[in-house]
Amino acid sequence: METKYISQSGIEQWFDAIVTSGKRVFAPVNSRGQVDFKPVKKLSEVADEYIQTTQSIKASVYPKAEVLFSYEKVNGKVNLTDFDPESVPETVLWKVHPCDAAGFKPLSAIFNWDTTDKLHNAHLAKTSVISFSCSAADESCFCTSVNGSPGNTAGSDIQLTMLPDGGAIVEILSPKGEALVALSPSVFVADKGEKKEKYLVDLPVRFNLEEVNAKLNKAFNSTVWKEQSERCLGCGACAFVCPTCACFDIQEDAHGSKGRRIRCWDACGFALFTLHTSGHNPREHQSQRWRQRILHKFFYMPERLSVVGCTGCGRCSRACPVDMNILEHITSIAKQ
Amino acid sequence: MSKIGVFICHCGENISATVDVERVAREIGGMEGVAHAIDYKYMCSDPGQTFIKEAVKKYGLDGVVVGACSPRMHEPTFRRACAEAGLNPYLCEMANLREHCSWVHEKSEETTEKAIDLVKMLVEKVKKNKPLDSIKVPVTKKALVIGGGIAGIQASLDIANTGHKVILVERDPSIGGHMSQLSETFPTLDCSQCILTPRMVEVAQHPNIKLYTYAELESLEGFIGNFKAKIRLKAKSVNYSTCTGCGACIQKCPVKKIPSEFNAGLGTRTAIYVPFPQAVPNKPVIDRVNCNYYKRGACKICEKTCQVGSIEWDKEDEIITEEVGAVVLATGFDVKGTDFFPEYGYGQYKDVLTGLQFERLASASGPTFGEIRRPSDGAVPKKIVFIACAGSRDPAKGIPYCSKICCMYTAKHAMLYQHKVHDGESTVFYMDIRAGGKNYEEFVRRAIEEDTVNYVRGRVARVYEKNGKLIVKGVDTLLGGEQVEIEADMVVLATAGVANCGSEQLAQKLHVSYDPYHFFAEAHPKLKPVETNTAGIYLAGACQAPKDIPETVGMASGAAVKVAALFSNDELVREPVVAVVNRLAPPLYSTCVGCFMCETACPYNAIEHEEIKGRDGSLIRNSARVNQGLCQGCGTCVAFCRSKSIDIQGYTNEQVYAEVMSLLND
Amino acid sequence: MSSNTDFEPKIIAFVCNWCTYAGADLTGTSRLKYATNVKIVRFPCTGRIDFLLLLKSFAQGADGVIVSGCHPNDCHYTSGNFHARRRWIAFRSVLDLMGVDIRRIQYSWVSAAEGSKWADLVNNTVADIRALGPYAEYQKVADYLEKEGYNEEA
Amino acid sequence: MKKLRERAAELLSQGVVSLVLGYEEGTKRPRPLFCRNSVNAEKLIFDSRCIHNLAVYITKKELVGKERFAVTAPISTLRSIMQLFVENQLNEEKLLVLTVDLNGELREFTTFDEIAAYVAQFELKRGEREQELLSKIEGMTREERWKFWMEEMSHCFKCYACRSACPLCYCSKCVVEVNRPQWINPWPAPLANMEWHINRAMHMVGRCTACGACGDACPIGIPIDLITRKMMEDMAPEFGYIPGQPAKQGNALSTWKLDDREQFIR
Amino acid sequence: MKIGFYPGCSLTGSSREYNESVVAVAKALDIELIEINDWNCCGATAAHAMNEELSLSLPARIMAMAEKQGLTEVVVPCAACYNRLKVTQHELEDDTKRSRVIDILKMPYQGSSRIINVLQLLEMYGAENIKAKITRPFAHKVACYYGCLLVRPHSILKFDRVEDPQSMDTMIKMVGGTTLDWAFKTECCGAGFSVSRTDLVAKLSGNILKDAADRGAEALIVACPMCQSNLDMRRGAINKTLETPSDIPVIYITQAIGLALGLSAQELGLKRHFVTVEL
Repeated sequence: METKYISQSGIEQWFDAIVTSGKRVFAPVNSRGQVDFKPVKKLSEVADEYIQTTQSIKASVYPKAEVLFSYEKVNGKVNLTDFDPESVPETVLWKVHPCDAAGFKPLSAIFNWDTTDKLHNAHLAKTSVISFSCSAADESCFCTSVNGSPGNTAGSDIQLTMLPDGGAIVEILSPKGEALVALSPSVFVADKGEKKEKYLVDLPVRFNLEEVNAKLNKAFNSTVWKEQSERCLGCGACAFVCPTCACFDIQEDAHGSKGRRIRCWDACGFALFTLHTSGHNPREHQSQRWRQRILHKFFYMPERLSVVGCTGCGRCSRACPVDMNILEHITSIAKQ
Repeated sequence: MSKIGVFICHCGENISATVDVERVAREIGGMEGVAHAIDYKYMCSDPGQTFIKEAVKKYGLDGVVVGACSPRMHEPTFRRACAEAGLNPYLCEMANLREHCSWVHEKSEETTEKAIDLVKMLVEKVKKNKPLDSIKVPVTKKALVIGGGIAGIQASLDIANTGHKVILVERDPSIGGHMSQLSETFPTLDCSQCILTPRMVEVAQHPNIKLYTYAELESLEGFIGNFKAKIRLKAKSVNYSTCTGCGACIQKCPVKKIPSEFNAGLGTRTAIYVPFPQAVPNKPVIDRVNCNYYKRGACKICEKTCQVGSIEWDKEDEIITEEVGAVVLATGFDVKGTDFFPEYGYGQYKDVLTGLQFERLASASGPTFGEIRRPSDGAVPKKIVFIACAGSRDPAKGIPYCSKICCMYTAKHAMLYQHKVHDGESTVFYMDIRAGGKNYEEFVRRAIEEDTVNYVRGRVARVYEKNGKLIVKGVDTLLGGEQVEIEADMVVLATAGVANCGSEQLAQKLHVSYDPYHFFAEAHPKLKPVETNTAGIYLAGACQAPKDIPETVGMASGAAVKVAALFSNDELVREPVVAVVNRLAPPLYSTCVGCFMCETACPYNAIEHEEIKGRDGSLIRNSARVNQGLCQGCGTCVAFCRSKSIDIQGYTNEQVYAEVMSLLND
Repeated sequence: MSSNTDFEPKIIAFVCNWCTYAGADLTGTSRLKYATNVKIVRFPCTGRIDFLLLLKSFAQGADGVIVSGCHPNDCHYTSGNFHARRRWIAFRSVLDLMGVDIRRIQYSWVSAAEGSKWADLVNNTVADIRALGPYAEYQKVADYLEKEGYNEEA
Repeated sequence: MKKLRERAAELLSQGVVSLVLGYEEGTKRPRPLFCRNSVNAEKLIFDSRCIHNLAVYITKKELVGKERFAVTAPISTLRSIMQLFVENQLNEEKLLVLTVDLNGELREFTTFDEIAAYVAQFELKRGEREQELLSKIEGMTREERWKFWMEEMSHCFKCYACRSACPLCYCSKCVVEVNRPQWINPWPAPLANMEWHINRAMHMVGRCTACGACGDACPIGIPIDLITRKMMEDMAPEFGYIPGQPAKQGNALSTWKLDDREQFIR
Repeated sequence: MKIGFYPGCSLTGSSREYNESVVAVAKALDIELIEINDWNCCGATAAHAMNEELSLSLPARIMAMAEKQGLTEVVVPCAACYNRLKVTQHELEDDTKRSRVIDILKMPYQGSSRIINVLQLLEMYGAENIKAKITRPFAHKVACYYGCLLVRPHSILKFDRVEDPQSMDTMIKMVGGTTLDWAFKTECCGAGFSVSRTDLVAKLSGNILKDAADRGAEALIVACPMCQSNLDMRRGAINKTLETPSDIPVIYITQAIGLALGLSAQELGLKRHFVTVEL
């Protein structure tokens, strides 16, 4: 762990060096009226004025649909082609928010809970995260309430804190980070002693996580779920933009004698998610599915995996077509 | 894993000449789920069918694909064979290797590969087939016969004599049709009316026949065994229950100059009329188009003369509904008028007649009481020319077919003329003489040899009038192509027989197919000549194609037998190709959400509403349900259903999807 | 249009049982010849033909599709072809809006008596599709799971 | 608005209805409110910002219950309600529709015909956004349209917010969930997404009332509402219906006319 | 009223009187005829039997020139020319043939000009005018002779009744004449053999003249230069085949109408005939 300073032109040089190294670089880009992570080649493509990207970096690290294996039957014999971790390209994520970077911990906790997930780990291994601490937030942000902060370095390989001169404080947090620095070592100079905290947005804590946890412990049969979820349409928007949601579906893409097995994103909010073949559905109503979503993130995960399933990025609130504001709902549970 | 048996037919050499059938069997044999695949010279033969039956038992097949001819030909054959071997017949499908492959392609690699694809497609389909049970529907044992000519009369009498009820509908005020207009009939020269009228009377008096004259079919709904016919009874303006048929009104009717339809325009009739003296029923109707009262609001002379007060001025058309189990179409034909022929004067020469008009001239009941006289001046023609194939066999005129009856009746006409005008001279221009039929050739020879009719093989280019004569310019192709010019007194055109007017509309009402000339189409040109493509609707007589009286009567009796056979069962077994709305376990019960858009899409009103209720009797959901009796299996609802809640047995989503995918997946 | 002589288009024909299937039977009994590229799938009626089947056909590698049934007023089921006609009007419009190449779908009415029309239809459609070339634009995206793939090739 | 609150409170307290579906202030804009008692009626608002199509809730029995309920409905919602009537999804006896007309007067409807008479005075027009985007799309070549939509579709992750937000997507099992056969590939991928949206457009032919709820719900901003809107506009003259005026004459695709266009049929 | 005009070779040579009468009548009816620039042969020679491309290209060029001039309607008095132009227009509805011909012409051709004969011109644009301007009713009993090229093949020309055309009869009746109902309206005059087998021409034309004479015609009215020349110029030879020689004059429909409109024999070219015209 080392802290350095980089000038505005230094950032530009370094960025070019990363791109020329052949790694894929994803950064927030403003297009189609939305800011989202996209492959970029130039620093000028990177978006400036925005609070949050629509989708989390999950969308850049994990494909929405991914081939687990493929097969072909030739003369009665099956040839199987398994997932190849080496096929995953080296990827650098530029300008990640701390709340996004923090999402890798809960994701890893889920994917490696009982068995280790080859695909997840391959993607993670090939990904380097350069986060930027936050100097702005909006009414949906609440990282400080879920053990995070605008300058949280968890999950980051390097964190930059932008300074008024256009330069930045560089925190080098991991060997992967060091490797990135090594691509253009000359632009990193000695730390000027600026305090990082001075440049972070002030985001008050909105609820007490332990209090919420304690309330949720007794809330399974509460009427709050029905009340809160009435307007929920049961779409999967919240889950798909969430940095920690990990539900997936397994599908077969079979064509005659060949085919492949595909893992694709799913959402616990879908009615079909828990539908049994018999027709029985243990989570038949939207209120039950809403309860699952909240309990899973704020109760089951802390209890079983020792990690909160929410990083406070606020994307679900922003994406929801009917304003299912998670902060508002959690706050109201905490106050009950 | 499925156990499909595949049987590839050589069809003699019809398939094997262009398709490598052994390779087809070999490659299909290697397919997933195919337990047995062979090829054989004639799969439809007894030994061929035995192969299938034995294989079903030996390999425990749960599906059979026969790669042979069109399923439209032999599907029932092979399904029956499967059923006899204990396999549900609907687990048998046919790949069309003959009509769709071997006959339409040259021998090549591609042709064999296409054949393999076609079989593969059906193998994949059959894997998704489900055993189905035939559907049983009750049969209404009453027949509807449309058309009261000799075909309709014969069919009605034959059906009625088997003890079943018949509704006979005739468009004109009397039954009898064209046959009643004929003078004598070939090849015996017996009087047409003499042999027909007893039949007409029999129809009128038969307890099993209900006769509606001056009536037309309005609509037909339903299906075999269960039709609902709406019949329009046109207002006759005469109350038949009180009318005595005395004819006084006809005598007094002041409108006397209406061209008589019965006399093919050569005579006249009144506005209140009976078409001909022997009409059945022999009671008049008022022709409202020509009646003074209906035209101008005054007259009513007939009402004054009617002693029993039978005239009903305000009578309106009435529409009645009859439930019937079968329909016989016997709507007959029409002949082209002389105005169809510009080269013969556009119909403006009074002495150029159609064959039908000549029949009326020759008929004892005709306008000249059987004397051959010119319509223009009443003179007896001394020279007469008959032109055969007027319109027929002439693609330029849009009638490439042979009208079949003209050769014979032209010979008859010439003969009748010679018998009536002893010093007359008759000439027949012909293309060929087609006299196939019992005693037909002899009849023509008699005309030529005994009655000295002058037969000239050649066509007539033009007929024109000069100095009161009709100049016929033709050619004699047998004598060196000499041009022939005859100054005739009368010319008779054997004009083409064509479909009756309105036949196209009628076919559409009944959903039967018709050929390009609007004649109704039989289900199979050889093996199903009296059936139509619509089950329960049969054909009799010239509505299918021009034909003579013996043939018409034979066909009518054939249709009657088909009806009688249908009526011999109380229930009818139908193919289970019908739509079904899914029913599932609770809590869904069905994926149908009851938008009932299928209801508007269904051409047969087969969609019903069903309330699905819980144990406590509370309504869970409204769902659609298909009435299997009404459903005809078109599947329009299936393609329309957004949630895929309806499927059609025999062509399920899974089946057709598997077929398409098999063609594309390598 | 350039003609692509080496290319053998894959064409699927969706036809109704009563008119076009029977018409194609007549082509056979009349011994008229046509290209082997077209394979017929039998349906009871054009009304039964699901638009999704057409989409799936293209996705699975068909270069062209023929949809054919009874002439107006000749439908064995009275109005299945009228329903189908409406469906195709709408479907063509959606496809065109989305940029799908609707020239690759050939609609036709072929009656049971039009054996020669069927042969002509097949031959003309094969020639038309051959001229258009393979429907690579559609087929290549069929397997893609992510967007990058098609962007790179495009 | 005051009248609306008073009337809602009255309806609830008198037990005329058990629920008033309306709008309340939300985080950034109004959001749906399930108002089940007269106290909550104070939260009700109704103004031009209220654009959620509440008709989406009225086919959900578990939400609206078996008793009579009321729904506040701007024009676009009224149109959806009409279409739901046409599709046999509503019961006139159980539904009370409230709206505020141009003069600020509270209006109440119970039948299809009443709504139809009211809605008839409003013509369905393209807004600025629709006009701009649609003229852009209309100006493209076929290949450009394909590229445009494939690019858009590549962003879709199949959250089905479009389906969930649409009042007319009330099937208990959507065609994408039917897997025998699997008509539409369930994973998000450019063509699988395209197939879903083509399918959605086909299912909406003659039904879509252009409320825009699907486009509004899309979290990644794909202008999917334009597909169904454009279809509605193009098919209206073709099949003889008035856009935004559902009529009880059967669906455009379940009916037909003898003289429907067929130049494209060889 | 302006209208395109294609005279063709006959009207500038053997049938000058036809040209003169067409122009005179058009002028009298306030119809302005605009001759197609640089027009060429219509191919009504042996060309159309020998070389299909040439037979289509020649008329196509004429019509292409007319299109270039912006003439949407072109009157073609000569029946042979009229026939060639109409048939070509029909043939070139076929895309392959059209693009081949355009290749040959190196000129755009759309086939958009409407080709009409003199009878159509008079019927469409002159009928009312003629009625109003009659100064000397054409009070003669005449036989209207149409020949073959004006009405055949009917499927392409779609003009008048094929075996018993009426349009000239109507026109004559309009200017005060009576017409014969006779049988030879469209019989062959022998045109095809007018050079090679004049004996056949004499026989066939003789049949026509005889029937007209038998039925008391004062004149034959024609609208085709070929018919006119066969019936008029070959009269000597014809008369040798007839029992009773005939001196019935053969005049163009435009001449008949011109007379009714009060135009002089000079203006109408009536002095150019072989058989003296005294009407």
